[in-house]
Amino acid sequence: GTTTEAGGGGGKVGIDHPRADSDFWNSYIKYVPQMAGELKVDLMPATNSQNDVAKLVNNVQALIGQGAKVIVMAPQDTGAIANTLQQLENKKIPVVTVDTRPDKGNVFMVVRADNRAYGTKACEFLGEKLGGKGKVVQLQGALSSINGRDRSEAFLECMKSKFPGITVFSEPTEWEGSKAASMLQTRLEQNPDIKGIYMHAGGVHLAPTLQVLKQKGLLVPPSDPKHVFVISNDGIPQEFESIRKGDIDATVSQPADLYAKYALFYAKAAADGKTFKPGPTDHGSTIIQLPNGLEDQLPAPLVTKENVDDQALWGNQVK
Amino acid sequence: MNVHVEARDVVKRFGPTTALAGARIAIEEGETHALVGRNGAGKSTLVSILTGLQRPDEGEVLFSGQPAPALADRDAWRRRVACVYQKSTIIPALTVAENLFLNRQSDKGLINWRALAGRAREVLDTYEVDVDAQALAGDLSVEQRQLVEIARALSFGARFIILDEPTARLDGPAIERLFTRMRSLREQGVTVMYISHHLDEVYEICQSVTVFRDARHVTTRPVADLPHDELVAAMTGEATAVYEARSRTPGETVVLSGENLGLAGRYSGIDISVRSGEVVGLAGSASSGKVGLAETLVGLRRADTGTVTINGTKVRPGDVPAAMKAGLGFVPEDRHHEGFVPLLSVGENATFPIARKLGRYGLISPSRRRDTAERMIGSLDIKTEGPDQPVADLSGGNAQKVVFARALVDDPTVLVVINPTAGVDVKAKQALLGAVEDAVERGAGAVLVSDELDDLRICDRVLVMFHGRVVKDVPRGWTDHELVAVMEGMEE
Amino acid sequence: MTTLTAPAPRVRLARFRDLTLVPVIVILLVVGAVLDPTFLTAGNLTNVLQQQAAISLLVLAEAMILIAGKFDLSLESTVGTAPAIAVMLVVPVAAGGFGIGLPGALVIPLALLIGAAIGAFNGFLIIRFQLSAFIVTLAMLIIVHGFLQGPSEGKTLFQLPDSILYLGSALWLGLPAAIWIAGALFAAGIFGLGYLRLGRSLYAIGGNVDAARAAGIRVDRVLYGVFILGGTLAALAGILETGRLGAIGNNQGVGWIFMVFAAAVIGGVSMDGGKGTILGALTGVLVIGLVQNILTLIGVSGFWQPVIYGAIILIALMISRIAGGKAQD
Amino acid sequence: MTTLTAPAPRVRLARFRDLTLVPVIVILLVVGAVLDPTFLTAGNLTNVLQQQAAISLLVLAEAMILIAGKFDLSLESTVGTAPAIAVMLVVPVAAGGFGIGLPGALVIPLALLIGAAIGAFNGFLIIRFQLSAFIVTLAMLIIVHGFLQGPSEGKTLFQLPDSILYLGSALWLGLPAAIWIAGALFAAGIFGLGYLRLGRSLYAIGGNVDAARAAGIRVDRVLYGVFILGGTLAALAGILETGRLGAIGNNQGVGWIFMVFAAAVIGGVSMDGGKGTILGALTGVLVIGLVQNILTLIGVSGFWQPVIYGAIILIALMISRIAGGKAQD
Ligand SMILES: Nc1ncnc2c1ncn2[C@@H]1O[C@H](COP(=O)(O)OP(=O)(O)OP(=O)(O)O)[C@@H](O)[C@H]1O
Ligand SMILES: Nc1ncnc2c1ncn2[C@@H]1O[C@H](COP(=O)(O)OP(=O)(O)OP(=O)(O)O)[C@@H](O)[C@H]1O
Ligand SMILES: [Mg+2]
Ligand SMILES: [Mg+2]
Repeated sequence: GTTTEAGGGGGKVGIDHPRADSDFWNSYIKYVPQMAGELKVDLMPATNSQNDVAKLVNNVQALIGQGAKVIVMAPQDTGAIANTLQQLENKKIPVVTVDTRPDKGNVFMVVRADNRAYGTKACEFLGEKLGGKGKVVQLQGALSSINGRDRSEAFLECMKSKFPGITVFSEPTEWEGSKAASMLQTRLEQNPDIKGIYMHAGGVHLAPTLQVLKQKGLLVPPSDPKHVFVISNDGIPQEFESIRKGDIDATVSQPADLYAKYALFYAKAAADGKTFKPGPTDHGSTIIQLPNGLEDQLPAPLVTKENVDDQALWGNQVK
Repeated sequence: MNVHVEARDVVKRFGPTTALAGARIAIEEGETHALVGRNGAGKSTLVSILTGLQRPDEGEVLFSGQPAPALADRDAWRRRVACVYQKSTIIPALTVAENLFLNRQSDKGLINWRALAGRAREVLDTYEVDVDAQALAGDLSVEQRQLVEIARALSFGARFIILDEPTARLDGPAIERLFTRMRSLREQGVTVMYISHHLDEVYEICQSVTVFRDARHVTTRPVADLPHDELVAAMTGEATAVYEARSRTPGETVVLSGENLGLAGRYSGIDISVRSGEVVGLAGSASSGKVGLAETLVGLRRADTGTVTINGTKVRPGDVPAAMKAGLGFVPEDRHHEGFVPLLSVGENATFPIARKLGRYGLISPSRRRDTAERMIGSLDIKTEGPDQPVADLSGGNAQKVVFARALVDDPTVLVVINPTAGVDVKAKQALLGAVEDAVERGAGAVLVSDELDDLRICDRVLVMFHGRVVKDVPRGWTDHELVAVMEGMEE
Repeated sequence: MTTLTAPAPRVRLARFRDLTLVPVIVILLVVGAVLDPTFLTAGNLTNVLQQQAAISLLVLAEAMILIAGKFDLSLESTVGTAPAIAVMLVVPVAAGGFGIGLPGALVIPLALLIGAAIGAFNGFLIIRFQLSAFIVTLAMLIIVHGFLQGPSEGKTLFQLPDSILYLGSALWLGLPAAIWIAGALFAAGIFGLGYLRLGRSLYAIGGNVDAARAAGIRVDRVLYGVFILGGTLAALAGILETGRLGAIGNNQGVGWIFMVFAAAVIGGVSMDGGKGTILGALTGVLVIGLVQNILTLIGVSGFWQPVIYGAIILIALMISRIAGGKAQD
Repeated sequence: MTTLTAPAPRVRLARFRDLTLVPVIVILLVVGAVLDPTFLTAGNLTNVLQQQAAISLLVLAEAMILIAGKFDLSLESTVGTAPAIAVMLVVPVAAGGFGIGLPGALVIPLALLIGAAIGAFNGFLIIRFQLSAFIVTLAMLIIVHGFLQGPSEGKTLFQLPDSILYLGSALWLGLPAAIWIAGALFAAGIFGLGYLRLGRSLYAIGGNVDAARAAGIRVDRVLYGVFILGGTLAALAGILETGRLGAIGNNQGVGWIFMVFAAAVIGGVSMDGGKGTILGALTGVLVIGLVQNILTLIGVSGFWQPVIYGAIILIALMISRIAGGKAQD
């Protein structure tokens, strides 16, 4: 994207965090004040909508009441904020959304990585490792979350078109480790020949999956024919650790640091009156045009044993 | 005269229990008809059938020769019959006024609360019930609630009224007032079915009497034709002598004593001491504080001042377990409230206080519990399918006996019984009073609180309370008249 | 007869028993005003009321059901499912509908009807089969939510007929319509449970069902009515929420039921039936709404927010316990 | 007096009232075997038991609390918080700990102690201040979960001392240790509530608390004990779950409480207190576990799964109602 115009203004940025109960979002939440300091953004105290769109709407109203000039949010329900976006537009308050793309209502910028691409990457990875045949399990997130659905649909579509010889079992885990463990255990009992696992969220699925594989004696190196290929999603440090140990094979790194950085970058830009156009950016991503705004598609690299020690990965920067 | 109400060949079963086995009753128009029988004879079951609360398994009910209305048509039933049930139908969270006019607070449309309170006060005044119409029914005493229920039944203006043991919780003057009221209703041609275990009441206000025994009709006769002992024989199926109070000499050891007891608003400055081998009565009209005092002695209430000593141990105020440990057994005033756990079995309810003796290491041996319970069932003559039946399924009087069993099971050296014979049939009453006397003969000391003068006859002395103070210590040998005079505060 | 203490004070106390939360509300208003200048503005307080409008209807419904001695957990699912199914019956397949294409004007009556039907089915299972209300409505909570998730396949419905958006988003006389509607319904509830025979019969049923039956109250019929009314109110709450949010997400209403119970119970409605008032329940809703608003305004860390929130509920409970003077159940 | 038929059948019936879910279990076993050949294998059934082990301890705790006439919603939060805080007291800061560095061997006793303390605090509020158990434990559910989220800042604890992983993952005599532990505790519960004075007093307290007090039972003391035991069992459930999952997520235990109540209530434990048995509650857990397992095996679409699941609970409820023959509450 290119800055085409610089204007006066500035102003307070209100930010709402979507939830505080997952590792990914918690990393994001911790990056926000750090990045705000670096970018010199006038950030208001953050609110948290605890995965409830009704709370999000209430929080945004409160932020406006307290004088926010730009709003950063991450609506986990992308439909039900249409009215709020309309109200914000009427009040001329630009909105930057993180991670999700609202279905309706104008936004200044969407900062996200392509969740469908996560699913496709995972599919391609597993498909190749399994040589296009066999059985895989995907541990889905919650079906009512857009990200879970995007990953799930893209994974299934890709499997169907590129690897028709692979059977996929989809387990809706509601982002819960307990459900993931039970369902995976049951499925492995029923189909001991499962050779691949795609986890939608490393934060909640990683430990239970390893635990089940260990119990079944399937936690063996890739050279062993009993090896089950596991690809995760998120890019938290523990996934990297498991990749190094050979417990899992890959993960898609969802850039929590870049989410925070560019959410605030665009928020500040909006407050300063800058605008952007579609096209490649200076930080290795592309801005695309949406019907209701722009979207900066941040890179989400596939991490395997080869590149797991790359210090540019956010998972390697947190302790 | 016409038959106003009739039940024919009624059968009613509850699981394995047959509460009514082809029972019948016919009540003439305008008479006051008594229904008597031992606990569990099926009287209350008949009441629920005559008031349309339960459908008989067999048989039919007729009002003035017409078949009874459908069970769903409650209004039609309520036009035909009003009732004071044995089990309370007061709703504690509502005011007295609303309880009186439940589901008829207004004719149509809005409830005018002021007018309702006015109407309620009128009803309460008419029946001389001294209760605040605006008070919550839950805050009333047991007998105040009973009076409210009676006033409600009478206020309907139905031509047929059923009173199921209305006097079990009333004291003398209140009973008299109720009878005055019933007589005037009879003069207005109202038909009444009256259930009571006080047979003298039957003779006082009823014209005819029906006796049930073992779920069956035994006889129906004008009361004048049925002398007292024949009536009792009809009920029990055998000749039964009148209870004779036994005489004894109290021992020297004081087993229970209270010093300078006082509880704000209830009683004050009470000193009481009970020796082993002695029965001390506590009498008084309503609100005299006798129940409050007895409840303090057993630890159900904490007194503001004074101490209670049981067998030489000073008991922590308000600590029932400590009192029981010191050797106390007691029968509380309201069996539903404090008496039993309805879902638990007869055996378990009766043996709670001795649970620690029914096995070692906190264990309860079911067979020892069964044995103990069966002994209690036998000695108190409790009509039950066995120790495993839940108390909730027992008739009122038999539930009372279970509470009694609980009081006696630990061979208490101090026994406090409050209105112990409420709702208990003649024969059972003898058994219960006998049980108190047995315990005393074994060396216990007993306090007996009662509104019934007959019960008080077993006492070696009666402490009469008036407005929260003990006004007189009456030795054995009093006459009804003397005692009532003291209770009413007419003699000092 | 009996000596009674002076009756007057007792009556007055009973009247105020509904209002034991008023001191809590006053404290919250003062604390809020001190902590954030925005708090006491008309705009902010209007927001609080609007935000609580939908959930307050659930509290109204649940309070009535609790007073009648029953229980309904499934209300929260009806909030999403009733309007969603109604919308799906109306909109074309492309917008996520069933392709039945009923006229758009029908969507509100349809939603209310669906709510009523869910209530009636709950009533049927509980009254007819004498099943435990808790567990029946727990199962129904899951099933009814499934009837949103199943047909929508987890997707948000955002192309909605205008008619269903109107009530939740319109302004009447400068105030959100939702506030007027909730206000009117609460007034009707306070009035109905205070002054109508039918309303009073809920207390009788909840207080002692045998006594109520003996007094000629058609217990089953009244209970059916209460469940149906509850379902209908939940559907209306769903309509208001839909209008406020502009779309029907798959999680609409999910997780509300705990707050609904919390509001009703701290407002003095007993879980054992027969006790409590609609006015009390309303004060409970307000307390919850104000607490949430203040926490949002002062921006407590999301991690610790639940602790503070829960602690405030506990404190409110204690204050209302002390002000009310009676043990709770 | 009444005409009695032989008393024997009633007694026998009463004994079987705990087992009204047995026909449901039999049906589920048959249906499961028909639908999937894996279902009836020893491996799969062992999995079901292992998966239900942790939650079954909560059901055991809740059943006791319900029988005593109380309520505890906060158990589900203790499942995550108790082991998490214990772990944080032990592990170094780098692993998400507080940096206090207590010895790793202490982690299990610490977790149990924390669970007991939470239970004691619930008991304190409910018994001492006579507050509503429902709403107190609802607030505590939120607060206790906050005490997991706050210190962990929402992060999953991955680096756990081995001692806390052992119980949930070990095999004893070829079966997961969790099954042995849950089995032993249920046996103790069945025995304790059936044959111990203390256990029987729960029924008395739940059935009529005034009568229990008048019968010389130290009601408050027993209730404290039940809450503390409940919290401890929840902490143990958390330990087992931690071992099974290999990490403590922020959501550990969240959302369990509904299933816990469902299991207890379909197993015949009354929400009104004084009724139900531990054996009944156990059958409830098994039904829920088998249903979940069968649904996973046959792979019903995730969207419609809740509908089927809820419907099966309703059907189980009806069967147990018919088999039991009594109205439920
Ligand atoms: N709901 C019930 N379930 C089971 N058994 C019952 C039920 N109601 C009454 N019974 C039984 O029916 C029989 C008759 O009871 P009922 O209450 O009619 O006796 P009663 O003559 O009124 O006795 P009392 O003088 O003690 O009040 C008793 O054995 C009682 O246990
Ligand atoms: N908790 C209470 N608070 C206020 N007054 C009460 C309370 N409990 C009872 N009372 C009233 O105090 C009075 C004295 O009660 P108490 O039971 O000690 O006397 P009593 O002689 O047994 O009267 P009764 O024969 O009417 O039972 C009664 O009128 C009762 O209504
Ligand atoms: Mg009777
Ligand atoms: Mg009295």
